[in-house]
Amino acid sequence: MLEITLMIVNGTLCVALLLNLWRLLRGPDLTDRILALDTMYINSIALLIVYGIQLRTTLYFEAALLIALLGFVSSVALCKYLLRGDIIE
Amino acid sequence: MSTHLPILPILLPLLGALLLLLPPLSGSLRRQRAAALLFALLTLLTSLLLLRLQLQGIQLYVLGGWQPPFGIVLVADRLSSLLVLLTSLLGVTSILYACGGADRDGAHLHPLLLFQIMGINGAFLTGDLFNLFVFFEVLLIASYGLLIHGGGKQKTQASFHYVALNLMGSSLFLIALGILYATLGTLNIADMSTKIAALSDGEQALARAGGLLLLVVFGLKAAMLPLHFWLGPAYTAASAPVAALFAIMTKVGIYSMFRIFTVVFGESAGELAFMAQPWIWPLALLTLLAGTVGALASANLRQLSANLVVISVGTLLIAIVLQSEAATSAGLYYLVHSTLVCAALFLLADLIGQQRGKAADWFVMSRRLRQPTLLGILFFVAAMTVAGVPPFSGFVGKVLLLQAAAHSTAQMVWVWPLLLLSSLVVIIALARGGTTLFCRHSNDRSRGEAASPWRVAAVTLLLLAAPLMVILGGPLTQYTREAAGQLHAVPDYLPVLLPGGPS
Amino acid sequence: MEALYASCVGLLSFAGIFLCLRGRTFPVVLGLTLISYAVNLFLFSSGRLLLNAVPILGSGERYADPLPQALVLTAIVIGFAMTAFIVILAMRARADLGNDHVDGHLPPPPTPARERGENR
Amino acid sequence: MSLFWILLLPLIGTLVPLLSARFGRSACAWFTALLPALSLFLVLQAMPAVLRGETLSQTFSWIPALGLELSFRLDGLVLLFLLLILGIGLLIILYARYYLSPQDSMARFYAYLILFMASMVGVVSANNLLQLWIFWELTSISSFLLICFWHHQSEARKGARMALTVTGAGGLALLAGLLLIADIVGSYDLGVVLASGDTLREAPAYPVALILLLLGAFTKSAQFPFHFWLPQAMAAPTPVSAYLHSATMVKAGIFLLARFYPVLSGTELWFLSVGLTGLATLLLGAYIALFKHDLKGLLAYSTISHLGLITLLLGLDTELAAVAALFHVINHATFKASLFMAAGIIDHESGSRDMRKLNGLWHYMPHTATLAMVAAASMAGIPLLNGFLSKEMFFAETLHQETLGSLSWMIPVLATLAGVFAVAYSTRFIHDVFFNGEPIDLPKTPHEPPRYMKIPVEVLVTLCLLLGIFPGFTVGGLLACASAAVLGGGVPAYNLSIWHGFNLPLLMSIVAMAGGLLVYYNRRHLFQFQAQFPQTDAKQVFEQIMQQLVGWARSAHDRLENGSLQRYMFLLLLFALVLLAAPLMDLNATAGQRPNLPVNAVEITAALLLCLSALATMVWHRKRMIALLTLSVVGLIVSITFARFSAPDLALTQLAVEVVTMILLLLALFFLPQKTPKESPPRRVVRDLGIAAMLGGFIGTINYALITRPLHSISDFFLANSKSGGGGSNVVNVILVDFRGFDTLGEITVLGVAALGIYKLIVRMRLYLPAGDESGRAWARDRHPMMLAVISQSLLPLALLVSAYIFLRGHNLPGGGFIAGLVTSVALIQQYVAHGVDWIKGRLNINYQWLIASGVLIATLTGMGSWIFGHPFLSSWFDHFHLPWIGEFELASAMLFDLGVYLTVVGATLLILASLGTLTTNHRPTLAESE
Amino acid sequence: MSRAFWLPMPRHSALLLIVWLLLNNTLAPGQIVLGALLALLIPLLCAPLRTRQPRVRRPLLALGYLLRLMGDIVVANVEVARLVLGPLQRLQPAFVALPLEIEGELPITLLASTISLTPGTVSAELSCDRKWLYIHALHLTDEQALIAKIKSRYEAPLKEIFAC
Amino acid sequence: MNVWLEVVVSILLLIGGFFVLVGSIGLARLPDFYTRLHSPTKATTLGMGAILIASMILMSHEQGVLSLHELLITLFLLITAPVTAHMLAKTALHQEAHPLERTRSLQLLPSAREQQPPAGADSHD
Ligand code: NA
Ligand code: NA
Repeated sequence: MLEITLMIVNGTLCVALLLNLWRLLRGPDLTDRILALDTMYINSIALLIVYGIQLRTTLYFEAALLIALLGFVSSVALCKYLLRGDIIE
Repeated sequence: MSTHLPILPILLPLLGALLLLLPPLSGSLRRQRAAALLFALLTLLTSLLLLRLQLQGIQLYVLGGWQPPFGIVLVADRLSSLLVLLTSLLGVTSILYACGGADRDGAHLHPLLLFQIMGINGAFLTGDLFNLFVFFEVLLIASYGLLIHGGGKQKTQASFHYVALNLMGSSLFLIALGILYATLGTLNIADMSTKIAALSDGEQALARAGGLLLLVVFGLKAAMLPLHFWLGPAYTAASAPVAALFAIMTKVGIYSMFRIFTVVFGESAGELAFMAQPWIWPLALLTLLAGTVGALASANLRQLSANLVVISVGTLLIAIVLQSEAATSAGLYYLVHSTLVCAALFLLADLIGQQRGKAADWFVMSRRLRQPTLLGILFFVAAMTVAGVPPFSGFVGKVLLLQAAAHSTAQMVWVWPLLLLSSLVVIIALARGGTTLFCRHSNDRSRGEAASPWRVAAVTLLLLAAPLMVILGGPLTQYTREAAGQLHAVPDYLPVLLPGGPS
Repeated sequence: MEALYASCVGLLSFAGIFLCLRGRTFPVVLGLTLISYAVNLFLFSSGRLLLNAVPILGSGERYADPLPQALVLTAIVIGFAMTAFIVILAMRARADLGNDHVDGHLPPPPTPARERGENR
Repeated sequence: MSLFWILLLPLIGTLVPLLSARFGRSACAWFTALLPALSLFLVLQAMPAVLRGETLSQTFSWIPALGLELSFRLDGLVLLFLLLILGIGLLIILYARYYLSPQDSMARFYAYLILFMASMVGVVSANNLLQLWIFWELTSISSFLLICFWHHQSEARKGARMALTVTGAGGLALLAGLLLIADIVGSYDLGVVLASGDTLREAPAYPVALILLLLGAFTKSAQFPFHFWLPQAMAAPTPVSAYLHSATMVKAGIFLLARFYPVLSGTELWFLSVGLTGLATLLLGAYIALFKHDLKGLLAYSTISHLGLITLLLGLDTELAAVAALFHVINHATFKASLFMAAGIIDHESGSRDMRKLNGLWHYMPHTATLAMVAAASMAGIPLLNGFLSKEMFFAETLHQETLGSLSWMIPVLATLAGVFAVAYSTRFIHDVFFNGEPIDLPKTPHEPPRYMKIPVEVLVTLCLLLGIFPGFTVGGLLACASAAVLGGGVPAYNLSIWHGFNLPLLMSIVAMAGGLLVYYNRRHLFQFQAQFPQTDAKQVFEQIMQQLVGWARSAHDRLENGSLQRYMFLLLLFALVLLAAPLMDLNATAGQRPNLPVNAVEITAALLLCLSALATMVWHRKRMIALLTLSVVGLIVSITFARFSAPDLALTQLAVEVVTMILLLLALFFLPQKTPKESPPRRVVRDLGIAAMLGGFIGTINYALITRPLHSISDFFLANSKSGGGGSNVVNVILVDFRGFDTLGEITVLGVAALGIYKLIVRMRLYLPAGDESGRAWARDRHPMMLAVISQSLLPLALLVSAYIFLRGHNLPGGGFIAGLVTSVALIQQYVAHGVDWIKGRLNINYQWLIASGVLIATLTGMGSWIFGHPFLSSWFDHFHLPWIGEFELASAMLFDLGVYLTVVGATLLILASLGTLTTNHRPTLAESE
Repeated sequence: MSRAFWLPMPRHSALLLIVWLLLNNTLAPGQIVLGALLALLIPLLCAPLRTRQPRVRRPLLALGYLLRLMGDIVVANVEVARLVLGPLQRLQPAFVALPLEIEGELPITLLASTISLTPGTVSAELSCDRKWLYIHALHLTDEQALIAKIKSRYEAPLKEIFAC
Repeated sequence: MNVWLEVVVSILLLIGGFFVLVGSIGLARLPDFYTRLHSPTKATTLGMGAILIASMILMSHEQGVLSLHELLITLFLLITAPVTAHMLAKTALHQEAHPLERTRSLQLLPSAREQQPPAGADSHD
């Protein structure tokens, strides 16, 4: 059962990622695209966790954790760039 | 300490550079100079000791105690120790020259020079292909930092081209590494040479692709046509001590070609034996030609020197394609000679340029030099040496190469005319340039400053090699012959290089 | 899977190389970054592709080739350093040369022959 | 006494004038003369043995690999030339003492002169082909220096360059010729070569070797068509002309011909090339000499003509002709050197060398005039003077050859014609200068020179007379043994006497004399005739050709290297493409035997994301922000790919690097122009797409071919030894810090140096700060949004904890110093983003440069620590410890190494950031200001 | 040295220790020691970058607040899912200006975060004087009801927790 | 494996997958930026939460020790998601992203962009 569930979840995640990409490519505003990228980061965390469940391993946990941390930093930096140009002033 | 001798030419400059970046040395230029010189001299000393040590036999330094082919090894044989010595010597002179004032033009000159020496020595000593990549990157990143030293539009622009092309080169290097590892399953150069003949047909084609990509990479480093474009602007723009040290950088590419295309893809490589040489052959001649045309076209001494570097590269490539032990030996002698004299020329260009005021080292009318006799003698010796005019070292290398090329008429009919013609053009270009630099005076009565003794010492040190290499030509050619012998007879040395046997 | 992987590597190289041939610094930097992705994937795969074989002892029955992974890690770090340098160099070029063209000077604007004729 | 001293003394003597200049000019001259005189003494000492027919030689090994030995040879031919070189050299030293003006640096002049003398001694005495060539080149160089002695004169520089170019080219040809000869003979030893005449002449390469050698000889001896440099060399001080351009250097070519006469002559090619060149030169020189108004110009062309005469003699290829050639070498040296010196005296004392101004000098300097007239008479071939004797022999020999078949009569006729011109220009030299009315507009009133300046001329003119009147007594022996050396043994019977009875040669001489006087008498018509031809200045032509050559080189160079990175990059890629194409065509089966992995939806999705984003980056590279975002997607997918294929460490690293890179790019974008114009023409785009597609295709193909084949690698070793030898179960990390720790040391060095370089780049950067974003909108004024600041603050400890976690577990599980360092850096960067550089700088006063240096230092010292235990660099150490209550834990040197990595990464990243932060000024509109 | 120097953020330290143990999934004594060490060390390193924030006065209430928030998040998700998947024509987005009573950076941030995490609202902007929070609502029917709900459900407890 | 455990994990995973998908659907489907901002910010928190709890449960079972470290990711997401949303909204305001026409109280936008109190709201306090 779990295997089927995992397949389904993987499927939804894939669709979600493709939708994110669609938004990222489509825009129309840069904020839309950043939002799409941010969502993509979060969805890939899900992807990694599900992969970990699939393989019954915690080896991908750090990667997921790091995406959470880094995705935030990168989204914020992008916003700051659009707001102020210089992100570390 | 002698057991660790092979690694010292890498570690000493590294330690020196690091200490220079830390207090108490980082605070004062005077202390930086003293420390940089000290470490450079120590490196030179250890290089000398290493050279002496390996006369007893190839020295293998097994890093971390992990036996080859699994761990990284440093291999100090005739060839690598000679080049390490050359680098260290060049390092000393560069730093000596930099102490004459160039180190005031920007931050971190001395540490960067030391890092560069470390990278070059590492590239010469390592016996591992990926480690070679790493040291390539060390010497490249140091060279990027050095190239921009002093600032200015010209440097920035030259740097961008240089960096961009080299980044592409590094990418190709990694692809080549990927291919070779994926086919041979090892990174140790000696181990690779044992594997290459046993490949299946398909793998052989792939390994050939990997090897040829390496040719692109090394060709880029060596400034082989059509990959030489970065050289002129970079060497012309670089600050003098930097350009002097850069004189050895192209030689790293040449050295790597010697190592890879006569060891890995050498005689024992079966189908792939000497597979790169047919490609190098026309390019060597074209490189020589391009350098020669460039030399004639040069409008200042730095450009001329840069083109002389290209010519030396073309000549060395010819030594590679001739494939014989005699040619390799000739090439090695020529390599040492050309490196030293080109370095000296870059330094001289700076010295001359500073005394000529606005005209700098451009071949135009200018005010009188402050020290025409001193610089004139230095220039004259350098010019004769680089043009291959006896009695200085240039002619020995050239004649050796001509002799080596005489073994096959097909090679001779190309090599001889081109090499001789190129010599003639160099003589013409140097005569034109030299007479203009030293003899065409404007009415400007102002005088520049006298050259600092540091700088004169550096140039003199380099140029001393010109007569010395001829006087000691006997033992020196004997040495290069032995080095070539080691290079061409790798199977004989495998028990030393892979004590545990191939993987 | 292997075909898909190799196609991706090829496509990344394609896009990267195309961008490296552009005339402004930023696309070149983008291109070099794309190429370094391609190269890292390429080098990584020289140990072949294995699922569920993390080279951590005790984590499974079989292990992927750890050596290419270590090499790629080194390559990533070095690539990062190099990219950082060229990015700042691009800024410096902009500062020193006044534009972002890779050649340091703007190419002459295209002047159709017809226009020149009119000017005369 | 070693024969070497003959060569060594003048070589050392080069330094004498430089050292003795401070003792005054006369002393300098005397000191300078000392060593050459000593050398001459040695020669004279060895002379009896040589005259007895011995060949003395002495050899030292030098560079065996090259075939170069230091080998000295003294036979008849060498003796003859040594006497000329050293003897006339000494006279020139004396002469130059008075010739040079006080402004001229005497030390420099003498140094060059002695250097030249030594080189000439080296050339003639060499017993090794390479040694000969070495000194040959040295003569070119020292003559360049001498011609260029008055280097402030453009004439001198140009003349010197021209001489150097021509003789340099000849020297290289000679080298090739000598190498070929040595290759044929198998030895560089002259003795061996001279004994292998038949081998040489029969070798297929003989014509090439001969021509190359002749090129060397002809350029040096100013033979047609290489004669043009010699008149230009007259820009040199007259002692130089007298020494180099009459007596010695130009004779080096003749020497070469004579030296190799035994092995190269005796073929039709020899006669045709040497003889006809000599004949042409003889005629041309003699004819032009007549029209030169410059005294030295006349002498220069006369020299060319006489050199042609000697060459012709050698080319005639008869034994007697060779003897005559050697005799004329001596004679020409004596009369021409004295004539040059006389011309120098005239120039020196009257200020002009123009024969149109110089008239009637007999009244002003009768002594000099007498000497010059005797020498000129010798040049013309007047009986009782040495010139007559050799010319007579020459005429005789022209009659004795039949190589040209039915045209053979032409040679004596043309020789006589040349004789006519020789008499004419000699007459002009005498009449036009010393008589012919009064001087016109001379800068100075002419008078006799200082006493000692005339001595050399007197000596030489006396010699002319002695040789002319008592030839057998004076030079008979020398000539005989020199001829023996040239002819290789047997010397033909000849008679060195003034009177041979009435014969055809005497008739030719009489014709020449009468004809010469006639021509001179009617010179006005001849001058008028000659005036119709445009005057070509060889120097100008040469310079023009050079300029053209340089211009051509420049345009070729510029066309190739146009300074366009796009082109360089294209060529680089094209080169890679071409090189890859060949092996790929050999690759018959792309796919290998390894079973492929199945594909599932996730992988297809990832591939789709990757490809679409990469393409979007490519297509939208001019929309910079979008390209950056799509690039981030690519990076994200790449790291997920690493994770999927069992490389969590790589995934972590890629992720962290990805974000830092993105931030860096954002920082750069702020300063880069906001609009990227569309400027690639469609054709360029198509071309680039083409090469990119092909190369991408190649790379993909290779990748596919590789990963579908099985692999046997060294990695089993790492898996087997990671735990037991490296103390960690994360094999990738153990490789990084232990098995291949040296790579990592290099890697962090790269990172550190990159940061230093970037710091260097930034320190001097002056950038324009855009006032608004791409659409021209002014920047927002909220510098540090409050929410962001607050959350970032609370995230920092968490992030640091995570980084500590990643650091500490790296040896056994995914993680390690590098990733931990990047996480720390990102956490700190986040603080920069939230609070700004100034705020951080005020609170976190860390010297990042020190951090980098200490990081790398820690790693290095960890590696060196193993030395203490006698292990090689970077040998790892680890152990498990057990503490009560806490339990078992592991300590490893790898941790310390990794700490170095960690510090370097943090230091490097933050150094870059912090220096970038200094770029912006604080004077941008902010919220606080507007309130 | 004062306690404030050695232990600048005691609560943070405690939290960090917990997080450390969470990260390592363990209660092994060695890890506790190590965690404690890090929990002491990291705040020390971070101290210079810290700005003073109001203390949590009523931790229990905070815990309750957190649980309520969790519940609200679940509800918010369902709500949003319904809106997202439903017909979009009926969607009525709105901007709302929320007058703030609480003060202090941390409380305001927490309130804004709460608003963003809960049903159909996102905190978009804060006025300079920190008196107004601009909120975007995905589907708004009654503005005053929303304001009142936020004030009573979140702002008031926060005010109490931080006693400001 | 325990069937109940499997069921629980499966349900949690399905819930997670559903909400993640909804978040992305919203991102793709909703009409303007401000509305799009809502869906991922919220949906992903619950979606991720569910998936992480599923992982926690499963891993605890697999390894025989309580595996709680997934909580950390949730914690990170909960802390950061509102800030990201806030920054994005701020940026959109600054960039004058076009809101849906029918959005209420559009007159607030200028003052929000300038971070000023709403016009005519001085009477507040
Ligand atoms: Na006259
Ligand atoms: Na990257």
